[in-house]
Amino acid sequence: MKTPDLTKLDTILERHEAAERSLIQVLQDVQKEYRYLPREAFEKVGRHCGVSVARVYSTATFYKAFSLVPQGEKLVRVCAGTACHVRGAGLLLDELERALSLEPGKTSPDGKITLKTVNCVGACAMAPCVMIDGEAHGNVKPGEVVTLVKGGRRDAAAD
Amino acid sequence: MSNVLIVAPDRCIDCKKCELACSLHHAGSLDPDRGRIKVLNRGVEKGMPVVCLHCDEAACLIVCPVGAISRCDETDAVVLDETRCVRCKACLAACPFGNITEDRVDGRVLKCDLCEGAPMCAVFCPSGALVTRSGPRPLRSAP
Amino acid sequence: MSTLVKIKIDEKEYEVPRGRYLLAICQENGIPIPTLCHHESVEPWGGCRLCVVEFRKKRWDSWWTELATACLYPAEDGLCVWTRSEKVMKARRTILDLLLARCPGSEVITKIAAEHGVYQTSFAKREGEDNCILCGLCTRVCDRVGARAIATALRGALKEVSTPFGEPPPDCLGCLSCAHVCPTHTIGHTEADGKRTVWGRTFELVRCSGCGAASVTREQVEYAVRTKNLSPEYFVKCDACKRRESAATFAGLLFDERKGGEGPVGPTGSGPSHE
Amino acid sequence: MQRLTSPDALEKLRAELAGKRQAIKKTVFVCCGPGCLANGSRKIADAIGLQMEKQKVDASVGYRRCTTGCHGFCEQGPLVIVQPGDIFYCKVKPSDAATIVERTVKGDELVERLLYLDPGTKQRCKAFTEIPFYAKQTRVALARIGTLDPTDLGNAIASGGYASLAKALFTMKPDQVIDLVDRSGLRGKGGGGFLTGRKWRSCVKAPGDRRYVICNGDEGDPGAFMDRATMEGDPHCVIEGMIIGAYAVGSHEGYVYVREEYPLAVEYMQLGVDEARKAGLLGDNILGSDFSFDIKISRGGGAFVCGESSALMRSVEGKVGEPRAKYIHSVERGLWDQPTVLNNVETWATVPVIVQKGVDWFRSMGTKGSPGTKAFSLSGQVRNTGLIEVPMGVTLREVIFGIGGGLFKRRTFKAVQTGGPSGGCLPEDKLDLAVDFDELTRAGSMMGSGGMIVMDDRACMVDVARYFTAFLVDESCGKCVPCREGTKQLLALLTDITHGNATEDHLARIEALAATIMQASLCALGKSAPNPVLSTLKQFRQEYLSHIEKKRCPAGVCKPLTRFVIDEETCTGCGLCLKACPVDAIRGEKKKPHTIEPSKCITCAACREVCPVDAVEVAS
Repeated sequence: MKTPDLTKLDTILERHEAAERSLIQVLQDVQKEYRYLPREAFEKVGRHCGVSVARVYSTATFYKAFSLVPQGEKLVRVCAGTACHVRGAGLLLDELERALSLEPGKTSPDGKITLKTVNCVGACAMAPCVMIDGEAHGNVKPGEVVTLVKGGRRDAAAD
Repeated sequence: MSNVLIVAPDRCIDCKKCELACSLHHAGSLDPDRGRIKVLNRGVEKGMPVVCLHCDEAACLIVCPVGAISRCDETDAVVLDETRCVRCKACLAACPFGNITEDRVDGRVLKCDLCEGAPMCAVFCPSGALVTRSGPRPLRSAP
Repeated sequence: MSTLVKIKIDEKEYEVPRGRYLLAICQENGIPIPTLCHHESVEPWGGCRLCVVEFRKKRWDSWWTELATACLYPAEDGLCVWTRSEKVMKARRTILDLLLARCPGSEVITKIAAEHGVYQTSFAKREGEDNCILCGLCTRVCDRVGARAIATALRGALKEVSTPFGEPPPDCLGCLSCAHVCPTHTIGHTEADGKRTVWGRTFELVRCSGCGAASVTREQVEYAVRTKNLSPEYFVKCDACKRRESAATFAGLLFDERKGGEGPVGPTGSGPSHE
Repeated sequence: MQRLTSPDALEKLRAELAGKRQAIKKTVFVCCGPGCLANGSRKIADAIGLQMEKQKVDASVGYRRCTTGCHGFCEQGPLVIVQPGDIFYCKVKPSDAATIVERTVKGDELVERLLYLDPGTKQRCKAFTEIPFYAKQTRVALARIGTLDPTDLGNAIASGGYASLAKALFTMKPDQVIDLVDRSGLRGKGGGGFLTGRKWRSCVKAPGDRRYVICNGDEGDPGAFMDRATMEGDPHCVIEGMIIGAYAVGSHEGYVYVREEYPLAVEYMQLGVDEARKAGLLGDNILGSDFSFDIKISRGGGAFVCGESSALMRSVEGKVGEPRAKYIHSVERGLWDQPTVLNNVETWATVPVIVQKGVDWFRSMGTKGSPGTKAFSLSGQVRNTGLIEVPMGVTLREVIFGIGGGLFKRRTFKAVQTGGPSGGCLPEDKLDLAVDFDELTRAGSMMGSGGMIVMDDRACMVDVARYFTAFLVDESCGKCVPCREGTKQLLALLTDITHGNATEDHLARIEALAATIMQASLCALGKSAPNPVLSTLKQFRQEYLSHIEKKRCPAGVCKPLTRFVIDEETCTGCGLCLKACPVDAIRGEKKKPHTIEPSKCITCAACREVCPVDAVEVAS
């Protein structure tokens, strides 16, 4: 893994008060910037927020929003909320796992795609729902999910 | 007003009864190694009892990272709360006089607590090398 | 907090300071309460839940009973507590059953469980070698000591105590406090040849300049000197050598004083004085 | 926007904005709520904007396009509403933009095919007020959502925003505000149902250097999106509620805790706070009064447990979200150990309305114990999924069959899940239960924050219980033993059942373990973790027994216990299943009964989903 460019980290830290309460907010911004939390950033983040590296690590692994390994270029999140579950989100996930040969939470070896589940994105009325890079797609059918994820268009009412 | 432990080394006959009394009282066994007072030999039947000085600015109290060492209001002794002790041994290393030791049997940190004001070592000292006297402490000076 | 309140424990009345935690009250009065996550050096935490007791109190206009952890429940007037009721014992047994499933190899857990009539777990055993019950004592003590080198990682069923990235912890002092407070003795550490290893990191012990004995790590000494403003001189020799030195000093001092014919002379301390 | 330094300045601005609004000929509202967004409404909004420009009916000539928060009827989304006239177009496609603009905006015609078709009367509804889904609701907290641009403070002010704040600040003493909220009987809508007024009063009484108010926008319950819709649809009603609350309890610092899975909510709340501050509605000397208060947005890191108040406060402090025992309430010792009032989004959003309209009005809705209204997100196997608000005390049947329009064709009602992972499933015979805090709790479920998920005969209750338990195993913070180890073992026992490895004593073991988890866990997450299991076990015990004794999942969900067969008599040989099968396990000629090859079948249920005549059945 190559060393990430940490110059942007300083800009992020400048935006946040040097206090413990900023820790999660700082990590959010780091995650957003780098699509993961580079370990090289931990010490600096800790120092800024006045907490130890162990605490940064603890926080980074406690919350689902953070990842310690680089995410794929495309982030596919299958909603695992209750409504999605009863409307067949499991089938979508099965289908994606099969087609992409990826377990949920893992990134493809070429770094192109990360497959994850998310506990409800609040689009329950459109269940089941798949988020692709932050864009929600509702009423997804097992037959179309792979095409959708691979960037193809679906024959849904939306288009 | 508190009992003060007075050490008169010239009267010490190196009998080590103080060590035994201390270990019996605190550890329940007659094992001089487990005593919190040590007698160093300085000649035939001549000893030098060494015991905690309960310093005004006690290094052990300062160094303890978990606040397990404090000064007792009643006896004025610097005491170790064993339930709080995490056995990091910082006090042992910090005491400039070497008066805190480790119990080789169970790893506990051994420190004189003046037996809540009635030191057993003095009770059992046959020669008057260790005596208690009530009254204000004779000397208080910063190290 | 010095107001005294009347509470009842196991049908017996006690007068205790308001706000004092039940666990402390029980311990002071010789009432046995099992606990695995409590240590006096850190704040009560309520994680292991083994110290649950049943209590009854009045809320609005009705009486109600519930389980609460003794370590965190403050005494208040009229509180009624049962420490060994059926509900309490059932909860403790299930908790021990769960812990036994987590750490089937732990002697400590096996013993406490057996004392509660749980001889083997009824649940699926966890695979894994450590006996960590996640009581959090090590991490809390590490924070208290000031090193803040270890913390819990992940959450839920995957939670574990970990150093950053599972690697030798940069902030560790090697003081072994974590290992000493661990109720199941699961934090491994070794010491040989003036070196100590814990959490995968090897520390050099400070050798006594007199005899070579060692009891603390260089990091511990540096930390004490840096944060507590103590003289580094204090740490140069071991306790035995320091004792010899101080004995010699006092003996000399004594000799000199005697010559001068002065009265009782003590060292710097406030306790025993040397005559 | 200029800084408002007095209540008069606010009213003047409002009048000015209202005047401007009067001059607008037509407004096209495009719903950009979560549901519609998931159906591509952003593209529709763009297309409509483009068409309005192209057809020269844009802002310069008194026409307006407005993207709004959730209008509610997500099932029919994307939604486009044209005002005046409440004209309601549903299932709009980007390609419809030109027609809508040409005929309804430029002209005064309706686009018949885009109007809602009432399945009951088979009539097209012109206005949304005619649609049963809307007609049966009472909107209080959600009143403005869907009618204004959430990114524009002016919109909120024109719609009456911050009038309650001015009223509270300049005509009421803090204690009077508390008294008002207390008498209204408003109960916390995040799930617990604690009396809001009482909570505020406790906070005032508690000793402390500072006081905090927090808005809980964590909404971790899967299946709930009311708070998201509110924060994204009308952030100012939440902000206004918080300022009023802060004034009442004497707080000068507030936090809105929003879960990171809601990026738009974070953005809009932040924008709302910034705009309000610029306008003098937040910050020092609000509206020229001597009261100062400011709000910070705190993004959650993605942890369900942070919906629990003490864990949430730890998270705001920047710590890991581990709850603390609450023998001393957080209202007395909360954020940074100071007295703290924490209410959820909907509760805060209700406060300004109560201040404006009064206690009697509020109490005229709902039940005696639970006055007012409650928002629900209706989802699952029900026709009209969406965001609704109803008076407390309506029956589940009215919600599901009245507003929700019942289930899909050929499906029958099996259960409704309320209260998220802390709640439970209620069966058919509980449908006439009045929905309020106490009734639902008595029935073994709970109100929760308001997720309502309808399940049909194809939902397996053991699987649902297992689903929630798996969720909680993952979301438990891991601090206490009963929750961390207990839910893990509960999941193992349930998995045994769904895999056909259970023995007869499994149910007894589940019940015993559940009792300890409920009694001995540290926080509400653990204490309520067994609810989904216990409620399904109570209401659907037969289904559990079928899994254990007959090794059969009647709903056809648990794969190891399911074998699908095609009923020869029902099958029409249409071939849809054959096409849908991902593993070519179905054989059959056109118009002749098809068969499933058991050795190839992966029990994915794709065939059952597509079969138009329900010929695919679970083998007995």
